[in-house]
Amino acid sequence: MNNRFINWFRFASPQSFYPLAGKMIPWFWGLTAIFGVVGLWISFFVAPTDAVQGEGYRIIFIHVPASWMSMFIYLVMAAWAGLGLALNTRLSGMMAQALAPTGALMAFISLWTGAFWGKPMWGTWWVWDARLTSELILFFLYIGFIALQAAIDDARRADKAGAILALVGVVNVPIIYFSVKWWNTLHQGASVSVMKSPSMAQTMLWGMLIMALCFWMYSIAVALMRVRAIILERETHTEWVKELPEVKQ
Amino acid sequence: MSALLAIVRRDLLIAMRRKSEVLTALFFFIIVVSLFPLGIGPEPALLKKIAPGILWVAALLSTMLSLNRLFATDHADGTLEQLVLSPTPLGLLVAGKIMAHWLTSGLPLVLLAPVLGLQFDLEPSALGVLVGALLLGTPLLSLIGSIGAALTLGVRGGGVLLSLLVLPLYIPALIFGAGAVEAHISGLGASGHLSLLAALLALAAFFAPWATTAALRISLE
Amino acid sequence: MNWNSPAEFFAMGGYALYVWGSFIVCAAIMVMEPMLAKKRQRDILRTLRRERIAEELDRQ
Amino acid sequence: MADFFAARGAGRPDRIPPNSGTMQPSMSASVLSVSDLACVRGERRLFSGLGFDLAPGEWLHVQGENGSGKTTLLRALVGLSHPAEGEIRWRGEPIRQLGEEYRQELLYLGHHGAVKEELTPLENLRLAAALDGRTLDDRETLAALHRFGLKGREELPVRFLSAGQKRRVLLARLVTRNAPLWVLDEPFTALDVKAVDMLSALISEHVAQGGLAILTSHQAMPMPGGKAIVL
Repeated sequence: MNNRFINWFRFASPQSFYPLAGKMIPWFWGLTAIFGVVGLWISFFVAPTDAVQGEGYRIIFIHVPASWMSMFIYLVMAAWAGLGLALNTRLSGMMAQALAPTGALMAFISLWTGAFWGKPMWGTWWVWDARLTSELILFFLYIGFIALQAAIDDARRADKAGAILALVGVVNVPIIYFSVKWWNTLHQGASVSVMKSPSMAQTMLWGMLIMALCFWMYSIAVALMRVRAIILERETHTEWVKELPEVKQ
Repeated sequence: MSALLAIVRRDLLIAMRRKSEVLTALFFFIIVVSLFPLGIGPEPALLKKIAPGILWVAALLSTMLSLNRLFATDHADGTLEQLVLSPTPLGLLVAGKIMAHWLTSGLPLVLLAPVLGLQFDLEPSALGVLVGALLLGTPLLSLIGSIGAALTLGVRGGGVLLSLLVLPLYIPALIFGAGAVEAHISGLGASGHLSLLAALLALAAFFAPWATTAALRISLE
Repeated sequence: MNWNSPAEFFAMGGYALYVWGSFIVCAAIMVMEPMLAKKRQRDILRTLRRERIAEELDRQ
Repeated sequence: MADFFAARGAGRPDRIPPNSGTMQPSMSASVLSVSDLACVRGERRLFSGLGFDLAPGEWLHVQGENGSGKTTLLRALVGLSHPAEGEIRWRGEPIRQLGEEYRQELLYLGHHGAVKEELTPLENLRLAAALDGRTLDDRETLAALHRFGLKGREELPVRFLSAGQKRRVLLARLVTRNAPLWVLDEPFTALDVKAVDMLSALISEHVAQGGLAILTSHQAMPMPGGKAIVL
């Protein structure tokens, strides 16, 4: 039983993950740049003007990837958290902690660009649209997670408490989404949805996907950077940290 | 099972001896609900329309007030440690504590709501739906809230943090609870909302004690 | 190519405020976040180096 | 004393099963065995490599300065916290796996009051027993309270009692709860001379009947015998 996990745990130990993450970061930044350049080029120069929304629709190329990422990161965060609770690996909690701020910022970008898109299209900065509302609630959930971890001094306890909150959140996110959606249709608010744009051309889809890849790579890169800092903060008094070349110099 | 009844009895007895805390949350509910007409204006049609939402939001806030002490007093005087070390499964004791919390904070709201609903000119049938929705919804609030209360136990700024964690999770209860009354008033029928609320309650009754138990063990470590 | 002149590109068909308001804020966040992460790393490394020096001084 | 025994002894099962075959032969007598225990608080290692065995009829005095980890050790022993390393076994089984079975045989009194201020001593004792799945009759409860000199205060909410009296309400649980293993954190604090005598007599009696006790204290123990470890 234990033997099967040994290899796994070797990678899951902060000590071996720290240099590995260091090696991976430049690659992810490189990919971020490549996808970013291609994605932006498609979004501004290849994708045609939208028949209904004019040039204003180009916000979609960051709005949708940011929304996707904000939801996806929450799932990944909860998965790490659950893994940490189940297997008691130290790295899992650190990963969850490193992902949370990125997810919160993605939710913020999604809300911000949503408002800047809503103003010209619906004539108002904020509509109680199902998507916007659930994104706002997702943002609150991220803030709650970050605040809970920040309020607990003991790192291990913070990890575990955060893990439970993330898992509770993950059960609740779909419930919240559907309840808000239902509430929205009942009240017949402005439910202009992103994908309903009639002329959703193939190029737009490609632009969105490539921008999503860019956001993906960015999130991984920045989370790895943060997890490296967290590892050092938590493992301050261990021998291996003292023997690191960047500490010894 | 006798342990479950014992903890319910214990918490009710303590609440009886410390009536002021229960009453504070209750008066908070009454005052918040009564403030809205003063802020919005006395127009009956408008008040009737917003009444379900106001009553529900006030119920959420009033529950938040009492959630703080769900585990905090037991934690402070060391009896929580004794509960964890009791041979009775902790999940059962937690379920009992949640039940007692509902009896002292949720049930009074349910009983009081129709009286306050009269202030907003709700019809008797709408009041009935309101009571039904609160009857299904307030235990849900106690269940979800207990997770937050356990997570923030002994944490700096626990009270504010608790509302930050729990209020977003209360949104479905708010939507379906207030929605039930609105749907009834507009003639759509409240059964859909109420059955969804019941489904959520069943889900929470299954998962929340478990999550709370895990959170309590972590808090005590 | 959609644009005949840089001016037209920056005007975004009259949606300049909204499009650039979104993209610039997004870019600003994505520049700031890695910088903060980098700073966090630098801060902890500086602390670690100081502790190391302090230990060496103790030993002498 | 005699009626106390009558009250306490009635219906009491054998506290420690007669040396049964379930015990590992190498540690024939000891029921609680701790090996290579290490506890960490924050980043500080409080102690490591700690080990001891305790057999029925033995008691252990955990000594140490403030902050040396006495409370942490006791919390690990009762299963409230996880030790960083090492194992704690009860009747040969790790306590993690035993769970409720272990807690059934355990009574832990921390340095908190662990009594509800709003309830009377009588209610406190009876409800605490009910939470453990036992029903106490009046006779048993009153006998326990009287033994600790709380006669006449049974119906008074605990918040009207003095610190020492509150402590005595807690200690009365030692009598009402049938547990072979007592884990007591600073049991002698806030007690007057008379209560100290009563408590030490009670512990001696418990141990003489084949019970186990682990206590912390930074003062000398007012009772003879017992093992000691220093953290």
